[in-house]
Amino acid sequence: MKMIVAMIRPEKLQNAKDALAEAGAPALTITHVTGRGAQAGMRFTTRVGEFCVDEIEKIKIEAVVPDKLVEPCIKALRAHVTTGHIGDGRIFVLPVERSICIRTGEEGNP
Amino acid sequence: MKMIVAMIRPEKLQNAKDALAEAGAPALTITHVTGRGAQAGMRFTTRVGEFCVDEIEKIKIEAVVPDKLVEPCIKALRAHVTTGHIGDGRIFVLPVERSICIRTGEEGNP
Amino acid sequence: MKMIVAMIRPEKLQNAKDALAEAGAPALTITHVTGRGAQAGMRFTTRVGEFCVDEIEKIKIEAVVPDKLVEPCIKALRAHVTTGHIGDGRIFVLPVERSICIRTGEEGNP
Amino acid sequence: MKAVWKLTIVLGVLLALAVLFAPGVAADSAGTAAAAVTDTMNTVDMLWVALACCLVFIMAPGIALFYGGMLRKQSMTSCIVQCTAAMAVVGFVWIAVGYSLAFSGSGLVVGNLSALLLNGVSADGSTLGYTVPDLEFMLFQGMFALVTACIVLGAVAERVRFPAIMAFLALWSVLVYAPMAHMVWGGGLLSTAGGYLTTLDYAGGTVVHICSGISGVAAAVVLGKRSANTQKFRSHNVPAVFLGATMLWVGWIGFNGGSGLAVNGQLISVIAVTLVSSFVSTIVWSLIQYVHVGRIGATGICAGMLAGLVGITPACGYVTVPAACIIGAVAACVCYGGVIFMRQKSGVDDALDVFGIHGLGGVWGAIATGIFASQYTDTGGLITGSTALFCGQLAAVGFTLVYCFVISFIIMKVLSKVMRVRLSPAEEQIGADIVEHGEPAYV
Amino acid sequence: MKAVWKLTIVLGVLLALAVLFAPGVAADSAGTAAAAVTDTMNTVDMLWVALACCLVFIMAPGIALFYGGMLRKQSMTSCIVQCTAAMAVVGFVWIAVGYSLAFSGSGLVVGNLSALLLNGVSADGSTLGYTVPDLEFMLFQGMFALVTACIVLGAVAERVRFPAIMAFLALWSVLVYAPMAHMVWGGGLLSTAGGYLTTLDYAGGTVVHICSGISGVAAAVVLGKRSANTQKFRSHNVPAVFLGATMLWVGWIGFNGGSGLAVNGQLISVIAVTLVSSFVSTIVWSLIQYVHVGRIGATGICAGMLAGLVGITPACGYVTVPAACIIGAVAACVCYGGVIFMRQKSGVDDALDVFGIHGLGGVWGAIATGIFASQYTDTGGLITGSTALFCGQLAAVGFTLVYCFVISFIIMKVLSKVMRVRLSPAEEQIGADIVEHGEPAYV
Amino acid sequence: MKAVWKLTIVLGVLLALAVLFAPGVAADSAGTAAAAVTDTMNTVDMLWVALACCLVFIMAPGIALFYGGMLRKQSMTSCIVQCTAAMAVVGFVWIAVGYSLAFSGSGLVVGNLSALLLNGVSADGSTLGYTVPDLEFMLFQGMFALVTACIVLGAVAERVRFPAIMAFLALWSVLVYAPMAHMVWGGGLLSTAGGYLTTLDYAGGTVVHICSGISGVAAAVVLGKRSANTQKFRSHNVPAVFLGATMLWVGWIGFNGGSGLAVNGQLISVIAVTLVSSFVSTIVWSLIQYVHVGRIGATGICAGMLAGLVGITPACGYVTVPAACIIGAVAACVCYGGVIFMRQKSGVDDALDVFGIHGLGGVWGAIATGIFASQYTDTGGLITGSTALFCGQLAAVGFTLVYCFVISFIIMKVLSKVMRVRLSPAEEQIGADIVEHGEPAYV
Ligand SMILES: Nc1ncnc2c1ncn2[C@@H]1O[C@H](COP(=O)(O)OP(=O)(O)O)[C@@H](O)[C@H]1O
Ligand SMILES: Nc1ncnc2c1ncn2[C@@H]1O[C@H](COP(=O)(O)OP(=O)(O)O)[C@@H](O)[C@H]1O
Ligand SMILES: Nc1ncnc2c1ncn2[C@@H]1O[C@H](COP(=O)(O)OP(=O)(O)O)[C@@H](O)[C@H]1O
Repeated sequence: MKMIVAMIRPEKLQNAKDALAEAGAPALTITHVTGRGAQAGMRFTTRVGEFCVDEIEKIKIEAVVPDKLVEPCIKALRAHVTTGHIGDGRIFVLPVERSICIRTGEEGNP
Repeated sequence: MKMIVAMIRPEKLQNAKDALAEAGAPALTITHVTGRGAQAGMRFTTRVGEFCVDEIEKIKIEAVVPDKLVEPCIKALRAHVTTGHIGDGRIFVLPVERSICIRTGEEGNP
Repeated sequence: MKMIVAMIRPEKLQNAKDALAEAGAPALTITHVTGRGAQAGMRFTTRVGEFCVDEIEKIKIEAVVPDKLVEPCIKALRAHVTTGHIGDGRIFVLPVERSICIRTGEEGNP
Repeated sequence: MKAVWKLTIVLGVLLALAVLFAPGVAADSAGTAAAAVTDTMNTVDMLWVALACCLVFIMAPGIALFYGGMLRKQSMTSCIVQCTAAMAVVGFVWIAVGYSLAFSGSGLVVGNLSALLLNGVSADGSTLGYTVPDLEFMLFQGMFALVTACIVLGAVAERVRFPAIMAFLALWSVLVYAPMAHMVWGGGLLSTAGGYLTTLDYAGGTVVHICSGISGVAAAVVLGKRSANTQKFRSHNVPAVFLGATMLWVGWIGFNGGSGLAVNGQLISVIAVTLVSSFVSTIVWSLIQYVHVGRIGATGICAGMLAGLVGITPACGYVTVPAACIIGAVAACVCYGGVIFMRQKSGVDDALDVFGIHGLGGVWGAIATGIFASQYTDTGGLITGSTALFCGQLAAVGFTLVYCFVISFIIMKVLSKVMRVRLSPAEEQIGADIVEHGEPAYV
Repeated sequence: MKAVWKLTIVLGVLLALAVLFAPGVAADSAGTAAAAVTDTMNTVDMLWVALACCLVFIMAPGIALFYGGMLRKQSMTSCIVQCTAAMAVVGFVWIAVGYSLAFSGSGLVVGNLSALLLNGVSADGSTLGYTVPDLEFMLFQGMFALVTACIVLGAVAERVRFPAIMAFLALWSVLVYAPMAHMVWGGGLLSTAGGYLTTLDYAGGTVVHICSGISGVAAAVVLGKRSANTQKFRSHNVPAVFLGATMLWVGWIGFNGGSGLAVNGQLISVIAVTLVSSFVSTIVWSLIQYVHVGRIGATGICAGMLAGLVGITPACGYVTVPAACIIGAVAACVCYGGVIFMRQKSGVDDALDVFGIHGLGGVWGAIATGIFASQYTDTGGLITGSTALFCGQLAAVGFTLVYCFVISFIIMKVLSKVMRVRLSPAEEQIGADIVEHGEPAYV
Repeated sequence: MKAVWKLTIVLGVLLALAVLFAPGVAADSAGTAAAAVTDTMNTVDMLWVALACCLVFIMAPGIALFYGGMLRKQSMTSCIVQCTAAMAVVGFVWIAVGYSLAFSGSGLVVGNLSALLLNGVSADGSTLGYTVPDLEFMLFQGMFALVTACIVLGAVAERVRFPAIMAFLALWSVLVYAPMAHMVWGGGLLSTAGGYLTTLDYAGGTVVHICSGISGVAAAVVLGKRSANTQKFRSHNVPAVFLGATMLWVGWIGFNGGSGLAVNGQLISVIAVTLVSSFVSTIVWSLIQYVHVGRIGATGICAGMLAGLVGITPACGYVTVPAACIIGAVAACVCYGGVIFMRQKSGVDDALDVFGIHGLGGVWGAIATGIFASQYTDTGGLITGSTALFCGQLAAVGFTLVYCFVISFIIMKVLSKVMRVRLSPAEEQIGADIVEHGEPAYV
């Protein structure tokens, strides 16, 4: 089981949700975050000089999926949330050891 | 050391906090999130047809605990936040490699 | 690759961002969270008795960095966000298996 | 294309309606180029009442913010839409029917239908003997109808369905509010002018506060409670609560002050006692809360302030400043106790303490009028040594409680037979904002 | 140290300015200890207009909250700063030049410059034949200029640069607004007094609503659309939208009511029809929305309420209550259709439906005046059997649409040559709050 | 059960109090059925002052939102509760004692206690020679007391304990505010009527602004600074800041305009110069900020607008429109510099720039009155060639600064001996909302 952690553009959230559902992983958790990428922010100029905006609003999606769905999910996500511009975000994959359904106590199935 | 990640109903937060404290793991971090489970949302009808609410407010609890506390914590959580209805949430367990206290630099103890 | 998860004081956010950038890891994600540490909250008294505030606002920083940067990042963080008082927060290190850039699809480089 | 068709249909219906209206459209005073007011009109009073309308008008959105802020954030849009729609619906019904029922003719319980759609209600003269024209009196009274309707919303919040509460309020404004207004202010059963009782209700202790409080309870009883989880949440937006409360506070100056329909010494006295009562009740509520729970919160202090305003409402025209201090202080005690009782003992889920504050505060206010009334009136209260008023007030309170509860209960009960009146537990959990209005209040 | 120097320089410039002003500084009525108003002044009317100024004044911040709440949260500060600065800039320009152009002299399109910086505008008497002094009339008209400018902001939101829109509004208030005010109310081309057309515009259907709507569209056309992503977001703060809308609602009572500059029966009638129209249009809009999308949202119901207010504005002084019902109902239909058309078909990114609501609502209102005008006027509409007014209204609408569009388009086009008028896509994505104002609206 | 007992006890105390009051309860004018105002009363003026009360009244919650929005979100509830409680406490103290001290009798520094609890303050006539009754004058003056108290809260925000600031304000309103009002407006030391100085203070430059600014500083000095971390945060809710600022803006029209207690040409002039000054100072502040930091933020532009309002306050009755431009422009410079100085150099943690804006703006306004006063007064400023007023103003400013600082300092110092007056660092970090009021402002 893996946790897919994707930081995406806020306006692509609906696309991402649909993409994951199609890929067979409807369950997910969404967090409003801010972040900066490797470019360390965007630069703008103003009358008194340059300034850098280093916190851009993003959406973090966490979806725990069985190992075999990791690749399809990443593919689906990439296909639906890419704009081709800097700031499209990143996907991380973390190992998950256990997954328990609170209501039933059933384990394993993410 | 493991990180217990639990997505629960907002109204059960206090119960969850008490449960974890009793189980010996008072330290935790709380995030307001939204999410959908395996049912891919709840359906309602309106005058012009059916619609689906696929982002329901949840609370995410992250608690890093020593290995031996994982099971008690899960038990305690389940015992205190279950309502028996769909939407009770899930618990994930992720491996944690290190834990450092910022103030003292002390390591190991989560 | 590791994910450094640091819970810090909100007012130290700028310091933390600068510290990580200097340490060579500018990319990060920021979440507003609340939490309590091992002391299980802070106690205050009021006319009718003692009460405990067990949700204190914190900032959670997640930064995925290559293995070799983990130590420098932790050092840099500790050096810049410590006040010496209780509540300075904790740093956790989680393993990350994959890291994908959404725009390019490029993998590996966090 | 489909939307366009629908619009056309609606448009058609409206034009048909237009034809129906046509006779009256140009009737009133066609061709009079100059606006002359008859001699008995007083432009200062007219101006004051017009502005009092504005002040009372902002109380309705004030209620939306005050109530909405105290709910879960999933119910904010719902509260806003309910209030806005209630303003429009009750406002329109008042103009179409309500005013006529309340202030035309001299029935015991209601008037007649001679002023339907403001037929014959003049902008230039008064048939009621005031120094402001009938049309303006109608507007001012209409504002009261709006506000009273909005108060009711608080008792049924977070579980009533939007169409149901709109239907309820439309019927309620005809069957409960208009009769109450007629009985108290239109020369009916509960007015001294009616000749049955000796009563005083300067600015609506019975008509507005007791009526809204008990009507809300009746509706809440029919609907049943919210789920325990929903009840558990705390105010999601304290600044909105506060802003709404201050809109009520300042609006109340027009509410109480405008009720005299004139600018004179009594108006000044009314404003003074209104403010004094709210100051005192704010302080007393704060002290009680401090003694009771150890701290003074924002929603608490706002409730304390409101308690004083509700308490002074029926009495404001007739009492002195020291009496207002007492009325405010007792109102704080009564309402504080009332809120706790309603929440812990009553078994009714009066979501936003409508009965605790408005109902009980109004009852106390009516009684207090019977005790302290002493100026600008011929019928003094107990302190002037006369008991007629005191007894009359008690009778009026009792009648109002029964009448409004019974009729409101019946209306809601009947509605619950013909339509689904409340949200299902699942809908309630997600919140009316999304389920009913499709628009969360915040991003 | 540097800052201190800069301040000193600015101070120096200001003192230089001071010297320039010096002659007028003490000129007006130096030494008159007592404030006497001439006989023709009416203190009741003076008081009403002063309070109407307050009511209209709060519409401007109302617009900021109403608009800001409907944008992304990254544009809230920007909306607030733009509105506040627009109030200051347009207010100052009005005092310095605009009033003189609009209400001095008798040109066809503009007046003259004899009242620059309020030179000779008296606080104690009227040269225009009103019962309120010229200075007060200037203030009331100035409030209209402020509000109209703020409405325009809605069309260009989230992409126009702050310096550009300020320059635009400063020029626009001189080249578009002041001429419009002159032509309609100052005895120019579009007024019955001018002798060319038979027209009626009680409270600014053409001057305020059509003008702001079409000027906004012109500016939006020059600027181009926001990025698709930005357009996709929904209202970030519904309570702010609602609060703003209710500030507009109550402010509109002063807006329409104050336009008569007097307290009389017509004022009461104006308030009544204004409220009736908004009640009806709220209900009709809600019904249409319910039929169309199955739910009634908060921004929708607020828009419906505004549609009725916009629609009744030019007619409010002259129509009966039943006619107001029809005007409100049709206004809801027109504006609902207009908003959908503008968003889906027009190809213009009118960010906050300024043309859909104010432009088209204003057009309908002007036409409706031509149909339903029947009281407090010599020139009735179609229903009184006369067609002169109806034709005059059509002509005035046509002229206003063309004049305001062309001049606004030219102003923005010229500005776009001399400065950068819109945000780059990257800036737009981050949002003007941070990029232009350095101050996010929320933590 | 326990709670019930406590309530009973409180109730008992209140009834005891009631007995104390009893003599006055029915005394005023028992039995007079009709409200007759004496001949010298003017209903137009009465209406205006009543409405001016409403306008000034909304400034107090305006301050709560304006201040609260600029703090951390952990201090919002605290700011709201402090303001509401301050309104109630200071309002009650004013009615009980303050008014009597300020406006009864003719002492140098304070009056006497003859009007305790409004004893003998009539709603129907004036003993002070105004055209509005004494009771109304009392109300209007009471609003000023409320607002001034609320302004003080800004200087000590985020660290003062709630009981401490309430005690401070209760004492301060008796020992500082009432004497100031007496000295300036009640015929005392600082008034021309007193015969010692030639001064003018139309709407409270010294009494309200300098007094609140310097009192705030005195309290802040005793309390000490907030922790560096707390100081670092930025405004958490810009829309609240803006809304509060606009409530102040429109309220100021009643604040300045109502001070004349009459509707006449001067009133119109007052409103005009008030708005002009705020427009100009908004523009000038924006320009300075743009030159200095490269951008114009929302809190900045609101501060600029306030600077102009503060600056014009004492002068508004006596200056021309061009003079108002200068006053506003200079006020922006002075306050901008003042805020920077207070933050960077003064060493005092004046949390919300109370001294920078109100203190220094008030000083400039008082001086400007001494320079530019030229109409509606017998004693002109420098530009009329006379120096008496200018010197008088300087003396009044100096005296006010010293008097208010010293007394406020002593009050806070004494309080700090008898109770804990500030939050501990840990409490400050968590925020007063939770620690003191147990109610976070948002979910
Ligand atoms: N190494 C990382 N660790 C944590 N978060 C990251 C990392 N890299 C990127 N992110 C998140 O992904 C978002 C988008 O990243 P990216 O597309 O690289 O941004 P940019 O185009 O600004 O470089 C960032 O705002 C941040 O929230
Ligand atoms: N596989 C998953 N990955 C991430 N989050 C999940 C996953 N499954 C559930 N969640 C989170 O847990 C919450 C509750 O899940 P669940 O009880 O399964 O909801 P539901 O009853 O709607 O299926 C979801 O809203 C989501 O935030
Ligand atoms: N074991 C843990 N698991 C998750 N979060 C933790 C843990 N320990 C600490 N935290 C987070 O770090 C924050 C600060 O922790 P710490 O400095 O220990 O707080 P305190 O001083 O209150 O004990 C907490 O508020 C919480 O959000």
